[in-house]
Amino acid sequence: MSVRDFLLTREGLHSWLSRLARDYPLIAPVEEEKGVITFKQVGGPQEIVFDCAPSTLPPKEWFLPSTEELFAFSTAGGGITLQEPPGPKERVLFGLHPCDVRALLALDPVFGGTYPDPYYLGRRKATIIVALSCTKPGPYCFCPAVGGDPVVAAGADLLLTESGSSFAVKAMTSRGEEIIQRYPGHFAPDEEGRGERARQELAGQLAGMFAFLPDLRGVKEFLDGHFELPYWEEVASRCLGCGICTYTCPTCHCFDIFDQSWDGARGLRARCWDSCMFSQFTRMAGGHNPRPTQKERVRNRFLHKLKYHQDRYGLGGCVGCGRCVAKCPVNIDIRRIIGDLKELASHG
Amino acid sequence: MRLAYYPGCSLETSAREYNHSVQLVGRLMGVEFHEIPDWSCCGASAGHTTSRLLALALAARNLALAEEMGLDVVAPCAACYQRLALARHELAANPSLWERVNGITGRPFNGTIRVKSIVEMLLSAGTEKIKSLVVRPLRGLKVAAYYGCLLVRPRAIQIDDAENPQVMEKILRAAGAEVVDWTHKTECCGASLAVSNEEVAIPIISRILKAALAAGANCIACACPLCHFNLDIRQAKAKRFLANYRPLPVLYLTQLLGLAMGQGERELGLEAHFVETRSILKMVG
Amino acid sequence: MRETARQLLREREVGLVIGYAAGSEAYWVTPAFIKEEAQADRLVWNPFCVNSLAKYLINYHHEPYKVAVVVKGCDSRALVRLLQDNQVQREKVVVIGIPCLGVVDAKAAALKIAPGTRILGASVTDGEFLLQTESGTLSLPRGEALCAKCRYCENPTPVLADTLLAEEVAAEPAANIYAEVREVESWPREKRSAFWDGHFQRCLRCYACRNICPACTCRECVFDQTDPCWVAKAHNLSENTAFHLIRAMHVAGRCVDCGECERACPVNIPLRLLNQKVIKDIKELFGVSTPGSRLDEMPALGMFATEDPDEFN
Amino acid sequence: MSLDSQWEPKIVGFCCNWCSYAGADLAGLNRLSYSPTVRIVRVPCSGRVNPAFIIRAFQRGADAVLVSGCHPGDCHYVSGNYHARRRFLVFKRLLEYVGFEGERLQVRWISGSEGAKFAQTVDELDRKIKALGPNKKMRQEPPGFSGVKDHEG
Amino acid sequence: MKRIGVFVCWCGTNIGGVVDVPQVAKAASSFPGVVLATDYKYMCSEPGQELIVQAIREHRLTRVVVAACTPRLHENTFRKTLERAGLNPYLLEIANIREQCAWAHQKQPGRATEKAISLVRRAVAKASRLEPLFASTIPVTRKALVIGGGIAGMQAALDIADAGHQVILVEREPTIGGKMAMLDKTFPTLDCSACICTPKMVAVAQHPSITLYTYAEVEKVEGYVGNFEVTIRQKARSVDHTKCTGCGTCWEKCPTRVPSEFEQGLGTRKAIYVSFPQAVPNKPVIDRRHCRYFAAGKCRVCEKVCPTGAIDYQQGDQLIKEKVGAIVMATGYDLFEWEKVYGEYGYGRYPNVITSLQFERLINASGPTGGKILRPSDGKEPQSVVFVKCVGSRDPAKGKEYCSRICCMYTAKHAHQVLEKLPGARVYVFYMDVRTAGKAYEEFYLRTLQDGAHYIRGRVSKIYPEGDRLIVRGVDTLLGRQVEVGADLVVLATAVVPSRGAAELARLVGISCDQNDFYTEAHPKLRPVEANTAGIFLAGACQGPKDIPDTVAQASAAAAKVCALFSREEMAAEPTVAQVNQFLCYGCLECQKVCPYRAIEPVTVSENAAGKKIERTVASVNSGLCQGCGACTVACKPGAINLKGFSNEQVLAEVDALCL
Repeated sequence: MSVRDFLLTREGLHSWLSRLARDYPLIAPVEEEKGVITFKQVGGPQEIVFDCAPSTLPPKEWFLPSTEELFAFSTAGGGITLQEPPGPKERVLFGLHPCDVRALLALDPVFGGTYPDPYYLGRRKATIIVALSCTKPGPYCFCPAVGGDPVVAAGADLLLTESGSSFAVKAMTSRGEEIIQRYPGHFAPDEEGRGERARQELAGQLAGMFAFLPDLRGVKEFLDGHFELPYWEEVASRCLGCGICTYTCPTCHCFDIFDQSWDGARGLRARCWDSCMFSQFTRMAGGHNPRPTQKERVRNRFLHKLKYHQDRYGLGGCVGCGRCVAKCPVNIDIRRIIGDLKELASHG
Repeated sequence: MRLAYYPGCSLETSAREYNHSVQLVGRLMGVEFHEIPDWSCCGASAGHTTSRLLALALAARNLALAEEMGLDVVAPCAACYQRLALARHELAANPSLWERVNGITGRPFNGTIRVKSIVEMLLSAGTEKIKSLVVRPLRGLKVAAYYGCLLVRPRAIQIDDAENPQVMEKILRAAGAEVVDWTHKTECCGASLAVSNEEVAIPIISRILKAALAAGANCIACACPLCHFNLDIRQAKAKRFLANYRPLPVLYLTQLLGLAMGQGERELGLEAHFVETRSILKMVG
Repeated sequence: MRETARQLLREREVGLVIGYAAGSEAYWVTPAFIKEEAQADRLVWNPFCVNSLAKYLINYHHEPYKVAVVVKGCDSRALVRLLQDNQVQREKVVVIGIPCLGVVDAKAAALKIAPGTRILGASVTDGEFLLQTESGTLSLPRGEALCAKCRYCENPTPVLADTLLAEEVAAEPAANIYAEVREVESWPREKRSAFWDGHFQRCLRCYACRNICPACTCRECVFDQTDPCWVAKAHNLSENTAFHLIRAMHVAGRCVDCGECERACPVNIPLRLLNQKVIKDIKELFGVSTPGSRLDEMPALGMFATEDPDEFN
Repeated sequence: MSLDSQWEPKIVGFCCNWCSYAGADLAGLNRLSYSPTVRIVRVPCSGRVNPAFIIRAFQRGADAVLVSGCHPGDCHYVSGNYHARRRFLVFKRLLEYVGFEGERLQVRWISGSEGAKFAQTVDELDRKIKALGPNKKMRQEPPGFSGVKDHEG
Repeated sequence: MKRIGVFVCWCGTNIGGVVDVPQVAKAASSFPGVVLATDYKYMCSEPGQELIVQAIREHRLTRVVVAACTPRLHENTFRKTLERAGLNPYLLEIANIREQCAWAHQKQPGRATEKAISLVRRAVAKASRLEPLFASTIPVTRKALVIGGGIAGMQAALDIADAGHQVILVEREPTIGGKMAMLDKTFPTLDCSACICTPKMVAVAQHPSITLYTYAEVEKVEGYVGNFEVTIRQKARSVDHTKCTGCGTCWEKCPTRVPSEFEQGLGTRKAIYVSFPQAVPNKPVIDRRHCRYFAAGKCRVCEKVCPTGAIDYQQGDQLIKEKVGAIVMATGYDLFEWEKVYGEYGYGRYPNVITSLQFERLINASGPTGGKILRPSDGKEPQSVVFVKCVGSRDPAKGKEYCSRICCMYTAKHAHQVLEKLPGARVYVFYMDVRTAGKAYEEFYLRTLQDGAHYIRGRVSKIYPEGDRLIVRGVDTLLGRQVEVGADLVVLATAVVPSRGAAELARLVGISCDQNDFYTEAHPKLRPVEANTAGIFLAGACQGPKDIPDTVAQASAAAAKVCALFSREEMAAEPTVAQVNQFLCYGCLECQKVCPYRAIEPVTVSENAAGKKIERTVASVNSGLCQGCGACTVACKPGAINLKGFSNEQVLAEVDALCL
């Protein structure tokens, strides 16, 4: 069995990252503006933000961009010729926390199901994911409550876990191993299983550090049976109908498609993020809108997170990263929603 | 009030008495004159008719000198006043020309100082100031104030309305004199033609004297050496054209003021005029 | 506050009281919609009550019953604007005014307060905010924690209120109220351009700034319309800049500088800096007060004066 | 786009039908020649010009926008240009604030009898924009491709 | 799918000489929606229009773009063409490739063609978004208002009244008659001015359809063509004209004597006065500024002597509201205030330097001197009279740039009258040119020459008194030397300027003025008697200096235009008005605040939102009042209110097309 655990010193990590940045487009969390951490392409390790809180915006942008050209068309020379944008070159996504990786796994069936989406899947295939275990939960993290594991990031190619002054590296996939082989000098094989121990120890430490872990048990079942709840009315009356929660959520994937052409002779078709919280989201031709008021929209989003995704793909719709909690201007907190639903479920 | 003093060539030579009377009256009124060191010709001679650039450069050099002293400049002679004031006006209106002229003179003039005429200087302290200094009011004098052309033309630098100026009358009334309203205040005095082409100049001069006599004036006040030159020296020749001619002494405004302020006729240089001025002294007493 | 709410609900004078309730974190509050007297205890008032609640009234425009709403000074300006825009009828609103000593900027507080702590009480002195929590009192220095908009607050006492829950607070005349705007104005053009491009580049077009803004009350916003398509749905610098400039012009003369847009923005775009520039210019050009300060003063761009400044002839 | 001498700026003009459009006609009537870079959209009044139109022009590649109407007091609709004046005093400052060059938005009152002023305004604007070069802010490239395959799918 | 036809006009060589028309047509054929692109020498001609009609039928066109001259010239022509072809006339867009392209870029034909193509692309883009519009009708109040009671106002009023319409004539002075009533004779026929003016004044006073308000001013004008609401301020006369018989006892006995405006300051009048004996109405008014009673509360002589007790000191101004369908501006002219500017002529200090109107009063039989030409200074008959022309006219430095048109003729008349009334008197006329452009004008001038008037071609440089005479110094450019003329009397032919307050009145009524404050006509050649604002017409010197024959002709023309407007009960209103999409409107009513015509009112609509029936207030436009300025469309954030013919969609499309 090939050895899959390695050790990487802090300097080793830095040199490895600068080598990586030369060979691949290296994308990692960067503090673009005070208090705004986003995934951007970096030239080397010095720009990268390593501290543990989840980034302001999820890495979703690199798989489902906020605006993406689907194809361009031109009528020059008679008929219509189409042209698709070039597929992405292979690149490395560094610094994803386990919840972000889990989110990607949640998205895969959406775009990989009966109607495979070439754009998303092309990007997924071209990306080497290097996950970073959490050392300290963010103020609003609650991934354990939704079955998340802050340490192990199943789905990543490589998992780094800080242990003492160096890092335990676990190759989770063959691709991960290839990367290790490509940069032999940096990785020392970890015979004594120090990595494994570090991970358990870290898991143990983290377990008690979550400030607010809602109890999800029984909530989905309750929701299965109760669609009409006056509770949603109260939540909806607070909601502004903006798109923050959906655009900062790593698992939200709704998009709108539109065409752009200036002179009718050439143009492009593109898709861009859309939010179920917008009032026009479900407006149909002829003006009918199955979700006319904010109540339906708020209910729909939470049901999608806590129920529909589970029903459809057998995977949790919420990975507990807490980004929507951090940014909601009127403090609609999914942890509290779960708590309230639990309470409603218990005494009917 | 401290002013840079630009006498000009006439006040050094043919119009010395104007120079003395200006200094005398000025000092009495509390004005400190600081003659501009190394001042040169203001361009009023043939200069400004031959080349505009030459005229501007000549004036600009003097203005630059005055500016170095940091004082506004007063030029009693109407021609000098007009040259300096007009040059400052034209340079301000045309930046590229300004640079070129500064290049020529080698002394940069930045336009921070202003050019004042003798009338403006006298009136700057107000007629009350003049009245307060008058010891011997010019009673009995009927003065025809003669402006000539340079003080009131062109419009950009005129000291008062070009057709019906009243500033000198205001000063003379303050000095106790009676002023007459007459028609040829701003008519041309023949200027340099009096030298080069007398047949043209003399009739012009006679017309001015005729109008002054018709208005009942018994003397003429002016503020320009050239006008004084023509009206005073050429008066003898102009008599021929005038039916009922009476001698009309021609004095500088500042000489009349000097008299009113009790200065002697020697200090004011009254005897230097062709048309004798003793009649004035008798009238004023 | 709770007593007033209970009394209003008990006497059926209002059908709803809109106020603040404790949030899921110490430094947050969430809007509370109290319908029954019993729920009045959920209402709180502390230095974290930063939200402007006036805009919620629009949702109850057609309800038969009257609605009570809690307003601070800046919120009262927003309410005046909504009244002037006929979005809310004065007779259907009971205004509970709270003279305000300044509120805390949640983002700054979050750095100081550990997650999960619960607030028992709070008091404000002129130097700092004191928070009583289970683990002792916590002090937040006013200089750091005070919300930016409160530093130049023009109306600490609501301009419009049916009842005032505390005695009036005088407004100190703020010196150099638009210092940051003048700072940006003083930059060379390239720096200003790069500054704003950098910010607008990050805009997600989540429209939180629009949906929270009391001046943005259109039934269907131009940015949602496709025919005519004023601004394309694509998220790029050009369309984002177009969105922000058009919105700035739409709220010009109407924005009450309540700072909610800047607070709501998930990517920290300094939107107040943009809208304040317009407010400053309108004040300097047309000599009007901050919109919403007086019920009788209508938006500046809806009027004109023949002797307005002119630089176009 | 390299700034070669042949680069001609694209300037969109909004002219009010009663004064400035008539002024532009008069310039033509008097055969005053002025730079052809301005293309005019006729609007009933300068008060009809929505700042969003100007933003759209800059997005679509205009290098400058001219808005012109009747002199305040002469507006055919009494107060149209007064409102426009207030609006553009604010809008021009906002554009400069976010980094536009001020000259790129010109607002001028030009009456029906000021043909020469119209021609001068256009030439002056053309000169200034040629000095400034093409506008980069908010400019977008036309969507789609020119028909020849830029890059393989 | 829109089927657009593009028709590019050569306009002879006006366009074709600069722009490559065929290339423009070819380029146009590739624009989206264009099914036909052709060109023709003269699109506006009969065959040109026929070409369009045929093309519409043959190609089933649904939109038409004409690339030709300015829409302000032939938009209506081509609209009628579309109508003839059965297409809604508003499905037309014109590309202005003549005035704003070919003519302006003659030196750069290549760039002009490129610009023409871009302008056509703009027109096609707008055309493809045009909607059929249907002219709505607005009621027309068949009553006209004439402002100004001079010859222009009277003629217009009489013509309109004779056509059977009600007319309101408002005159600021106590009497109608204006400047013409002051004149003695009129050129070129020398018939007596009073003889042709006073009958018209009487006719106006007696005409059943004319309501005359003298000593009254227009205070406020609202509304629009066919529906103006005018507020007239009848200034207090302090005399009850119903009781007054005009017997004249009051102005005989009145102790206060002041210079008379009518006599141009040469004669005097009393505080209670009638401007001149033949005044209409022939009843006095009290000049409250000079009347001793109003000044100091004493006197009351006129009240005591008045046989019918008509004096009423307490009478106040009255505001009268009238609804009218059309307004004729006939506010006439005043003379240029030369005293303020011409110091060389003495700034008005010399009494014997008078204006031509003052001369008219001297020579007028009912004037202060009973028709004898006497010097204002000493009342003697002048032996030498000098006329100076172009005082203030054709003088960009000090006065007005334009020629005042009537001075040459009335100065020739005056010269003739002096020679006739003072045999042996010498008459000199300083002139730059003698402009005799009317019928029998040149002959009249030649007769004056033959009568012995000395015409000296040159300007007067200075006038100054010498003794009791005036010396006029000037130059004789034909002899090439200076001249001095001794004169007993000098008459200045000063420039004609609009009457006092003309600019404010224009702003009040809603029309524009040129830089000299004369009212601007819609088109100098094609629509000289109409203002740009629909329903407002111009007559007489208020539109530009004019002699009496032209004034009367223009007055009758304006009257004809008014009668054309009144010929139908209603008139078609421009359909390019604003319209509210009530789904988008959220009732903020900002639009109402910016609408200059108060054409927007709130209305309540009921709709069901999410199951509940609710009442909502939204804006709605009164298409009759709306003039289509579009100010509301920018004040409306969601774009709920749109302007037909210049909609948001159309303008955005135009901008996009121009930027391609």
